[in-house]
Amino acid sequence: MQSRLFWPIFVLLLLLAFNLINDPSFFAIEIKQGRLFGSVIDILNRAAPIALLALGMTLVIATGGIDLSVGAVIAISGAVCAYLIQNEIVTSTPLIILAGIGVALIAGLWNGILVSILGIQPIIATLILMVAGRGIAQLITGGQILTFDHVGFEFIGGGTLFGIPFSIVLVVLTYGVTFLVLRKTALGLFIASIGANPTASYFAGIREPQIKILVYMFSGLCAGLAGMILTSDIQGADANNAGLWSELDAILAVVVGGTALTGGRYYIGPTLIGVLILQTMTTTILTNGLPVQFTHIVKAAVVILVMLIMSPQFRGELNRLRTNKTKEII
Amino acid sequence: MEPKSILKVSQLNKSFPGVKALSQVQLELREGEIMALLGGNGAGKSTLIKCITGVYTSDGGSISLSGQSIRGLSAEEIILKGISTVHQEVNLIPTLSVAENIYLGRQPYRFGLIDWAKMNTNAEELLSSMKVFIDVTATLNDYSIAVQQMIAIARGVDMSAKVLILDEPTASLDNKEVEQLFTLMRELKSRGIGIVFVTHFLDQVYDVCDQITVLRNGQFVASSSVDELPQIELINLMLGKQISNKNSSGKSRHTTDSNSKPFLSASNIGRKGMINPCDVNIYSGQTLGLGGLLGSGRTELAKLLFGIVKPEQGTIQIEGEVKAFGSPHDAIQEGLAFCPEDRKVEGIIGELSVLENMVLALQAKQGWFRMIGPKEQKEIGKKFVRSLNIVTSDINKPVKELSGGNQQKVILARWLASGPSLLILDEPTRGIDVGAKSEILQIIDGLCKQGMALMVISSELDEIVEFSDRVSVLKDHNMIAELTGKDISTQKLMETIAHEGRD
Amino acid sequence: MKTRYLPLIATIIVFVSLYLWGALQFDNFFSMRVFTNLFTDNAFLVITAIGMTFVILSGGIDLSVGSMIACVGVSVAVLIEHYQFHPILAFTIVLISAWMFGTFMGILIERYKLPPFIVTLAGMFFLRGLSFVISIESIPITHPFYDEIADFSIPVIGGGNLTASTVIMLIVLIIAVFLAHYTRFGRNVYAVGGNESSARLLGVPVSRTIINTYAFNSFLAALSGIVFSFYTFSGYSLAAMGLELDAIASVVIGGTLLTGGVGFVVGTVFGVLIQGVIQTIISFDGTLNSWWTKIFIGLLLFVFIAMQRLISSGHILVYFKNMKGRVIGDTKADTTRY
Amino acid sequence: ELTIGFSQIGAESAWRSAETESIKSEAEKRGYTLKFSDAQQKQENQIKAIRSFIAQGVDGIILAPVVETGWDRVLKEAKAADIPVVLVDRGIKVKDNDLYLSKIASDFVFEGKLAGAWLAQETNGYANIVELQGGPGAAPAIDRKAGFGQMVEQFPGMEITASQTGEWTRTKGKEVMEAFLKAQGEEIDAVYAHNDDMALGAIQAIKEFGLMPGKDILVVSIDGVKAAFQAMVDGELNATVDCNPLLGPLAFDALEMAFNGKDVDKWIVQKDKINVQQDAAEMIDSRMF
Ligand SMILES: Nc1ncnc2c1ncn2[C@@H]1O[C@H](COP(=O)(O)OP(=O)(O)OP(=O)(O)O)[C@@H](O)[C@H]1O
Ligand SMILES: Nc1ncnc2c1ncn2[C@@H]1O[C@H](COP(=O)(O)OP(=O)(O)OP(=O)(O)O)[C@@H](O)[C@H]1O
Ligand SMILES: [Mg+2]
Ligand SMILES: [Mg+2]
Repeated sequence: MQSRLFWPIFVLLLLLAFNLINDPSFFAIEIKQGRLFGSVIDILNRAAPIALLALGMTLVIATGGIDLSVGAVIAISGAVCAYLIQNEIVTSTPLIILAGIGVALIAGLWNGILVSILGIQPIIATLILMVAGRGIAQLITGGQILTFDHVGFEFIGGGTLFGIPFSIVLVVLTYGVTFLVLRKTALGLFIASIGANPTASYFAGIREPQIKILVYMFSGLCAGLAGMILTSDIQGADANNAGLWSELDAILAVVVGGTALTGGRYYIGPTLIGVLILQTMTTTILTNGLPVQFTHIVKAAVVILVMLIMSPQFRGELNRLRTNKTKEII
Repeated sequence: MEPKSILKVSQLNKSFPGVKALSQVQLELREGEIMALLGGNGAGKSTLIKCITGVYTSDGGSISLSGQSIRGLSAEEIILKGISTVHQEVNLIPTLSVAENIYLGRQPYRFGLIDWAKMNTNAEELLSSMKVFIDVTATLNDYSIAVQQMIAIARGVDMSAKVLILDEPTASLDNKEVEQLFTLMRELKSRGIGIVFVTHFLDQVYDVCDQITVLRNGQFVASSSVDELPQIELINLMLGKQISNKNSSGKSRHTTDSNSKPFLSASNIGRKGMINPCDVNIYSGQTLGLGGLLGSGRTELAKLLFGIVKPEQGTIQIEGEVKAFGSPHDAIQEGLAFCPEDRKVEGIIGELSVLENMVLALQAKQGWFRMIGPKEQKEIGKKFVRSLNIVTSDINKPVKELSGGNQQKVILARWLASGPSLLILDEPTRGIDVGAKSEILQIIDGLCKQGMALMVISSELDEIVEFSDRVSVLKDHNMIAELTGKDISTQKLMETIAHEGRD
Repeated sequence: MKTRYLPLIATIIVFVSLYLWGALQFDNFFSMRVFTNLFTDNAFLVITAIGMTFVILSGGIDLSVGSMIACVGVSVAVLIEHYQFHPILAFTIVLISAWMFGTFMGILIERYKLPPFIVTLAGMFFLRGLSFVISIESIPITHPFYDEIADFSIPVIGGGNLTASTVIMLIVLIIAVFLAHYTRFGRNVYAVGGNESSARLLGVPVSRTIINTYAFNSFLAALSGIVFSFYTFSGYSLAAMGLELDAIASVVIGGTLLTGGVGFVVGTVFGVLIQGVIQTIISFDGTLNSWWTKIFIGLLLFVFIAMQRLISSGHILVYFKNMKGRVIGDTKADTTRY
Repeated sequence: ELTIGFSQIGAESAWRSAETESIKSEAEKRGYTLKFSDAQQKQENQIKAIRSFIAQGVDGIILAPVVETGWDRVLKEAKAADIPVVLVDRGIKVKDNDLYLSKIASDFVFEGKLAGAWLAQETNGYANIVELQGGPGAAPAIDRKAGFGQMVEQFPGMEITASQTGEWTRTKGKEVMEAFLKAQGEEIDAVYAHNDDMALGAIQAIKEFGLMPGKDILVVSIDGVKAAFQAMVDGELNATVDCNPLLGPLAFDALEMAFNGKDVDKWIVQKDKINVQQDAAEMIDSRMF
């Protein structure tokens, strides 16, 4: 466990250190208008949607699957909430949230059925919703950006609790509850088991379809929450762009956190670190005024460097080089 | 003239994190010699072999082939040097055809392209010379683990140039196949090829081997010629202790009186292509043995009973009630347990820890919500590590890091822990050493006495005879006979298999 | 007939029935012109999807192909238009560079055990970024060589014609089929994808195979980029966005398992054609608005994949399905596990 | 009855949805059958769509090209089939300009210049400006940047202190603006966004930072969608340059002229102007999109 977290945290600290050198006030946090305020809070706040996606994605990947539809689910849940608010169909905040969560769960259920009952390969099964989902969201919004004013709903993305942005609180809560459930029930064991060896798990009496459906629904739920944060944050549902390509970021974070795409063992804490690494990188690129053309290249280089640092093989080779050098000197 | 030494290992060390798997191990193999490499489960046999064949890099020592050092070469290079290996777990490519598996990396070419026709006929010839008659163009996955074992051996034998290493090749083979293999080994020996042979069947050692090297706890214990080492002494060397030899001296067989109700009763159960309709009755406190040759349909029958495959016809009753199992989960709920023969694919969950593997079935039975507490888990772990004598440095390490025999014990523990009313064992002692074997048999016998029903499939006829109160004999996917009482003997079993059911 | 051909046959059946359905629905659909257009329009996708097939067969994945196409397009355009290179020379340069790039990704994956998904995702960012750096604006290619290529066509009875792109695609296809099924390299790719650690024990040169597979795929992606530039006569840094997903989808629809080791190159071609026909049907219909287009594509994709599953497994519900394949007598189960 | 094929880029923004709607309703009004094809942002899909329009034998084609280059070949095929092609909202680069009938589009460079000129006037030529660019590589982004840049260059007191892509969206616009504010804080005098959506996102970021958009930091953007007018009414956005998507009538006028054998201008320029806060309240109700 220790060594699992060591390298991701090391890399994160490295990135933060770089920022600190660049901008000594990087870690400064002040209270403005009853709200914590500072670069670090910004990073956490911006990372919230991807953190949620990555949590669901971690479990899906642990079962040996993948969920490409999360970006589309973000769009759908956001569109549904915005639609309900704008047309004043539902005005109570809890009901709006329930509606958003409801459609996200249905989306997850659909994915789960395709994967575990129809036996379609996850990448294709979820690709279907990835393509069609955005269409469904646009159908709801009519191709417009649905904007709204609703104090209750805006709290999700814009509100604060004890000065902390609510989206951060939501992430902490979701991670906490998930962690507890995985710890205190056998779900965590079953998920890893299915991913590591589906045949043997089946033989051991684990009901693979149920677990898989559950996991895809959870991933849907996470995406739904992320969708509501994003929608509430800009007070508008942008069916076409909300969460576009965010599935790739989520998967990237999961893998940077050390969970293998082949399934089996998974790591929730490191996934969160992975998300923070990516968001810190994005924010760093933005604040340092890198020309647009180079952002992609820098991102690629950083990702590869991060992964190399974490690769035992690479470190082994470096060590060998170093010891050889010292030998030569002596 | 003393035959030339070809493979020489000395002072070899190998450590894994937390385990010293080999320390100062030595071995010397001469031309035309069959060397038995023996030791208890976890002694380091497979590790030694993997060091020799370049799968692992050893930490120190030397390995030389015909006087040339080969330590540090890659697996690929070692193969080119003329050492071919059949590893303990079948290491073939499940998705390729049988023929391809045999000729992978050395396919015959014609006009610059692979000559499939030639490859297939070659493979067919090679296998039929070993009396295995199968469709070589079918995917390897389609065959049972025993057939896969034979295919792996065929490849190994066909490739051996100087040295052939066989790591427990006979674990799931029956007498006929084993004989076949020995014939081949003797032939290779006469061509001057050196063979390293790992097995837990000591009789086999005395059948074919010339020399014996014994390992214990990763250390070299002794090397001697077969003639100079009687079996009792050998066991002592392997286990480092005396084992009490209370063999099948007197298992009293239960006879079923006609009005007692079976725990499980399947009538007319069958599925096309797997097993033809037949009846099975299993009584609490008793053991049903399934006899038959490889491919006779024993595993298939067990899978039907356990809900892995849905029967096309017939019904299953548990204590008089008709049940239809949609999946193993349903069967487990009714108190069934099934320890499969294919350890790697159907048994262990390699990445999970030893403990997690052990509690898995019990946990699945209880459902995901009611988690077995950490304390209870630990107790289960402790209990079975002790009673099954599982060699592991840490109960929380991934089970794939255990030796083959110990993995087998973990799976056995998994099913014993689930507290079954009916335990189905398919090749239960596969790869388990002599010391542990008798202990395991005792534990199971004890459970039977407490009222557990048992069904045993084994390619060792002795084992079936020793265990069973009744034996059903299968042949070509048909149930052809049932033996009871005094009829249960190795002799009678072999006769039945050989003669009956030829219609 | 072997179980392993079932997904392939299912794919072909789905394609044919889809095409016939289109022909019944729309006038002019069942014409040689529409049929050959299918090839002209999708040649570049077929080429890169063939490369992707090898990568997926080896148990990996490559997300960088779309960016590779864009990057090759821009590079070729700059080399030809700004530096006055002859196209052939420009092609040679980019193909060799692409091969080296693929080798580099392969080394990261094989030698340092980095996950293919991440390495190639970084490759995707890198190549897209490189395209922006080379030229953010789209560059038209005006070299006469391109006109010659455009004018090349083999007429086919019924009003269709085979363009240069189609011919290149067919050549690549034939080579790939031979490579996959009749060379050791191809069989090693299947072996590595089937079970990497076993392949190592069997003496398969695993490292070399994996690295070469990525190199080969990048090479084909670059070739696909060249063919794409024949198609658009230009280089554009935003071209082929998201194409990697189309390519992966084609491979999988064509019956290849993402877990590696199982599948056919020919299946991939049909996977591409199925997606092509879906598009053709939608544009012939011409009444769907933007969002219904997406929903409809998703629905069709679902229907065809479900159909393919149905045909290739023999029954719909895997839940009630039994176990991994055992071939005995004439009953055959699915070879995939669940 | 005549059939017209319309190849649209996609539906990535409200602006484009309005354009699609305009062309669809105009077709209906004038009694044409419209074959609509959404290219999902891909040029290859547009080429395929045009090919299939030709195969179906349409009478005219309206094309909103995703990129300027690469149309020669497919337009030659259209020409060979005698089908007139009208371009809407962007131009293309082809060797032979006869391949298309006419282009109905705004001048993106000019739009950028308008925004720049307004800002120069408003700040008397002294301002630290941050720029939110459109998607990298997109023609409007390149031109709007260029036009704005040309203006700014003429004023030594004006400087673009940071320029990043906001990928046309509110979410990204807000995130990038947040980062700019963190780095430069109150030194920022003005924001120039390549479209309204990003400007609206930036406005939120400025508010959350504790400054007043429209006063402490001037905000100018392009497109002139209704939401932008609302923001101007609220005093948070200072100006937005018109970029009218309602091109349907002009496009069909051009096609009909061609059907009747009349000459058509090669570039029918949309007259763009800049809208400022003072006029917003009275204009907002007349905005269609
Ligand atoms: N990959 C590994 N990682 C860590 N430990 C290992 C690994 N492989 C083997 N070991 C350990 O090395 C020791 C020797 O194992 P090995 O497989 O060589 O035993 P073996 O003699 O072949 O036993 P068996 O008869 O059960 O097959 C065991 O304690 C085992 O746990
Ligand atoms: N020696 C053989 N020759 C031909 N086919 C065989 C042979 N052995 C097995 N098969 C095929 O493989 C299938 C699976 O056999 P399997 O080994 O699972 O049956 P089994 O009776 O359980 O044997 P065991 O459990 O001893 O391995 C058989 O039905 C048969 O078609
Ligand atoms: Mg062993
Ligand atoms: Mg069996």
